[in-house]
Amino acid sequence: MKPEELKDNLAELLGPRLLAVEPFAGMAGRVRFERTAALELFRHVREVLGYRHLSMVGGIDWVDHREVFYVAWSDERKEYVLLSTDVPADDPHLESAAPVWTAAVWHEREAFELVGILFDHHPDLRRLLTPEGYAFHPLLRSFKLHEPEDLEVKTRNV
Amino acid sequence: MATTLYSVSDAISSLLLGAVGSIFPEPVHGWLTSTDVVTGLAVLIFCAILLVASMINTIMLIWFERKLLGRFMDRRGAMHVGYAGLLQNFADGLKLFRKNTFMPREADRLGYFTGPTAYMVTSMILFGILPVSSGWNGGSLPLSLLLALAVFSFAPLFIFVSAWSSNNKYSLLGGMRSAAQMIAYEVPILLAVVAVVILAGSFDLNTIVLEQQNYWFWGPLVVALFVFFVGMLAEMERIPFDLPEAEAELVEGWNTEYGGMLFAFFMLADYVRALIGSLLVVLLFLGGWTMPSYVPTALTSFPLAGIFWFMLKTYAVFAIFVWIRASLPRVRTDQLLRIGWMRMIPLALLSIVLAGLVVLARCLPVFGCVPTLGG
Amino acid sequence: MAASKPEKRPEERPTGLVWKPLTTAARQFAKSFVRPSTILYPYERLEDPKFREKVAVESGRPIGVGEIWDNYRGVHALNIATCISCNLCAFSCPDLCIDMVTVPGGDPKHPKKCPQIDYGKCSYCGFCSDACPEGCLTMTTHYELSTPKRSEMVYSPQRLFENYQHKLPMNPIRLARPANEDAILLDAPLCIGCNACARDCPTNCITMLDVAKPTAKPGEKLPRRIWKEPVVNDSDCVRCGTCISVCPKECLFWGTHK
Amino acid sequence: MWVNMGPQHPMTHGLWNLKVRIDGEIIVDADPEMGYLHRGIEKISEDRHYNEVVTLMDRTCYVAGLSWETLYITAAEAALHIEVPERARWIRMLTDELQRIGSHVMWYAAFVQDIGLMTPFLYGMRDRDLILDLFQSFTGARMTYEYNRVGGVRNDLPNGFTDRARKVMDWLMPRFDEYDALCLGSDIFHRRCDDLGRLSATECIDLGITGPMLRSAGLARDLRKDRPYHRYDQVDFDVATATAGDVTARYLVRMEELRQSVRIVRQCLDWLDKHPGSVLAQELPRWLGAPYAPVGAEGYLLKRRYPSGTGFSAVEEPHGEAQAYVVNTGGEHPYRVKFRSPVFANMSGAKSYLVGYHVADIPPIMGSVDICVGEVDR
Repeated sequence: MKPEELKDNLAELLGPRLLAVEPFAGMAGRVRFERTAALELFRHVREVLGYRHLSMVGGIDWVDHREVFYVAWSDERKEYVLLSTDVPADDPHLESAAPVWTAAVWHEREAFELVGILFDHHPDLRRLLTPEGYAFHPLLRSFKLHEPEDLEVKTRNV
Repeated sequence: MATTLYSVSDAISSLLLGAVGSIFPEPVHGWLTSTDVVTGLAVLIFCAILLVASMINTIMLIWFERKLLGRFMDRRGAMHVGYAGLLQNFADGLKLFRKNTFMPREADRLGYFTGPTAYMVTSMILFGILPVSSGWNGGSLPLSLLLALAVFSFAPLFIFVSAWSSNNKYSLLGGMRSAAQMIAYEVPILLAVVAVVILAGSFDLNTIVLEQQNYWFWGPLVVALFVFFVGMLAEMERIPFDLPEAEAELVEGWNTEYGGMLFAFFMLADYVRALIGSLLVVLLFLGGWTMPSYVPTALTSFPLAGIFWFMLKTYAVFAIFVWIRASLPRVRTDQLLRIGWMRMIPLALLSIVLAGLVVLARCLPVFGCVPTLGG
Repeated sequence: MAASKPEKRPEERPTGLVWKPLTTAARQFAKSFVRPSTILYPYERLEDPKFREKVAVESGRPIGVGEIWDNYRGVHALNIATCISCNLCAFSCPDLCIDMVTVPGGDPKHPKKCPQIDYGKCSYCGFCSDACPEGCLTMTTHYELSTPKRSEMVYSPQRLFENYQHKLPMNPIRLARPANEDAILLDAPLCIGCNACARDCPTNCITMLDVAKPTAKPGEKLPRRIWKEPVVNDSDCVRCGTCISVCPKECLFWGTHK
Repeated sequence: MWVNMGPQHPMTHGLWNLKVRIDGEIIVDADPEMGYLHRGIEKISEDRHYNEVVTLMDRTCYVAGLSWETLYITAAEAALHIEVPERARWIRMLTDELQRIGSHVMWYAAFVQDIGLMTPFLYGMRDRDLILDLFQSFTGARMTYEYNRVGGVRNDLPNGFTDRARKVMDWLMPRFDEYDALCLGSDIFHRRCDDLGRLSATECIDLGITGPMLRSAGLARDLRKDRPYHRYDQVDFDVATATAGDVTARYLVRMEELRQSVRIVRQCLDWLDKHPGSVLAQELPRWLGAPYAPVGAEGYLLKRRYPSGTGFSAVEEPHGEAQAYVVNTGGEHPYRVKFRSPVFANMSGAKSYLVGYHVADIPPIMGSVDICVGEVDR
């Protein structure tokens, strides 16, 4: 499926909530949408477009906002599609995809604990990899692995 | 019947006491050389010889299994301690001996320590019953086979006691499986033994072996041998029937919580039972220490030839156990029990019928003998 | 799901027999008496090509055919004499296990520094020996490093030099380096001619050349600076970037000559 | 009764905890607990050069290091807009397939041990050693290869490698028959593994299960065919499938894949013999070729900016379908690296293929999933 086709298809459904459909190497396209359209879009992508296999859910911390992306695969079209949306950093809520794709449960748990995205209506939003009660979301940029001075010293140590 | 092993220890005892007594004045000398004291010491020496011999045999059996298993797996087995790792198991035993004996905090003290000890003891008792060669046995009883099997089947009780008292879920599961499995396979084993008893006409192991002078029982009783063999695999808890200690799902089964010398008890007792299982197979089906008449006399008449051939057969039978262990996966509990109740028991009953037919056939005029039951 | 009814398998299944595994294991049993695949490690070593051939012939396994061991990435060897203290190994180390420590032989103002490797952290990735422009830090095939003390895992330059002197077999694999390498370029208007780059350059490939001092127009104030500029000799430059990191004005940078 | 199987348990093959609720010997609930091996590889990657992340990839999945290296490196190359020489692509395909053989043989070894077979375990380890020997001869290490670089691979194959690899392949093929004789030839194996852990293709897709587990349910989905990467469109091979979706079917699929991998490896070796050439791209940014320039904070010493981009790659790893997502914002370090581990998804469905079976079935079922905790936890 070409990005344009995808755009036409989704524009009917989402209207202005579809922000853009960009070409993406090795995929049908990268769909950027408003987070309010999440569940509607997921349902459409899975049931109408046939992307039944959810492969990956990830979050990126862009400091001022956070991006959540979903990768899904269609067996009929034999291609991936990338769905991505932005959530503000101070209100990182997004509708969970778990009711649509069962596979999303663990992926979203991971995105929650590492990037701090709060998935609404998720059946089991617990921490997965880090210990229970761990206070940090390690993949946020504010979580530093080591002090920047370390690098400074190393560079000047000639 | 005065056994040879006992007369040997009696001789050692009287020699020893005579030598020690001669340095003492009369009343002490007389007491030392009296029959009671000599007999008492003879019994102790007898036990010591039996213990040492059976322990050495057991440990050599472990070495034997390790080496054989190694070759099956395209490796060498233990290599470092002693020549070709002969002393490796002694070193392992020493290491376990030096370890601290501990107990889980919530475990039941009585059961936790009694279980392995009793398991070990009941296994070792059997060495006093089984004959090794003509006259070389501890107690020669008219019902020694029955006694041996009775003592042999104590094990599930003690396993269950130690499993339950160590207060661990894996141990408990393993113990329950073990008890179920051993009880299930007790029945076909006994039924298979009945076939042997019918053919030999006696419960005395010596007599059973002597009956096999002409033909070994595995020929007419091949079905019984199969049942007995499979039953022994289960009793000995060896692959493919080693569910109680199936390490993949139950860690170590009923001995998960044991360490140090208590674990060594379990380990040793397991191999004692393996040795006894092999001994029983040889005694009941493979003619014990007797050899067929076509074997040259030179090979069967040297000193201790009986023991030599007997042990050779035992190790050969054990090698088959090892072979099976090396090539088969383990079955599941329910499948194991189903095999036990639904396949082995009918086969054992069949073997009884076959044994009866053989006894009847023996009285045909061609063989010129009369049917006997209980010689 | 467990609840679904088991269907009939298309694959055929052996009936009640365990004969095949038994014979397979027995065949292996017989074979293993010729040559089991275990190597009695401290006594027999696969590094020895003759032994490898022997094992291969006896067991029939294609083990160690060819120079397998010669490419192993083991402990490093350092030739202190040719080390130019360029620091590239330390920069390229992903595990930060290389420290540059002073070794005797430099002048007091610019002490000679050579890598000291902490094998407790090292992951033997070989980035450092790839990075070494002089080829003085290499990886040998020696791999037996166990020691009872953690502190002994830190190898000083002298100890690495011993590896070099013992002529442990070297790992011959080299990175296929890209042909075009960027050069150090100068953002000339920012330079103040302070000589820091030329002073610290490990290969002395930077020379400070005079630049003409412009004549000040009336009213204009000339910048306060030394009227010299660094010129990099690209054929001698090892691209260690020392000059970039010492430049107080950040006027040196990577680029390509146009 | 809840039983904790793990984190130290012979069934787990790594560090994780399977909490199962059992009723007698029947499983009524299951809840895998992860994270015991979480090393934050995605976070550490953000502080490393693109090439240095490769050292982490070997440790991500310790049985299929090279597959993960190629996975990451293809995504990184897409993010950095770098073209790879043809020969490097073929070498990557070769290493991927060798790694698949190594990983599947390792799986076989671990799996048969779960059902109580000790002998084939050692056969598997023995044969895997030959693959490791091959890896060592051109990467220089036995498990942590650090072989891929952005723009190609570190070095070319050494002289005589192709002949050596062919010899190993010739030796391995009869070994696979031996494996089958020890498992499929035994009735007990079928008693243990038939109709165990059944999953239909629909369930697999819903749960996100990929790889041999999905193919064993009858769906011939293989990224090597469906979405050819490297040069898989130029080699002949068949996608292994089975229909039953149970443990035996997974076994059959993996065994068939082993044979197909040998087939691909032979084709790769033939191609590599005929086409010598460069294995590392020549047009590389300064900080991607070795040696590495000293760096400060993000891009601080770089006066020259490189085009930013986002790279995505998906490969058919031995365990299933792995994906990498690399965000490049123009600095020397990737801004964000995200991996999709196939085992992560395969394990998330543990409840659906465990409930209803016996406790004794847990090791074969979880064994047939082929768990590598390193890549689940990352």
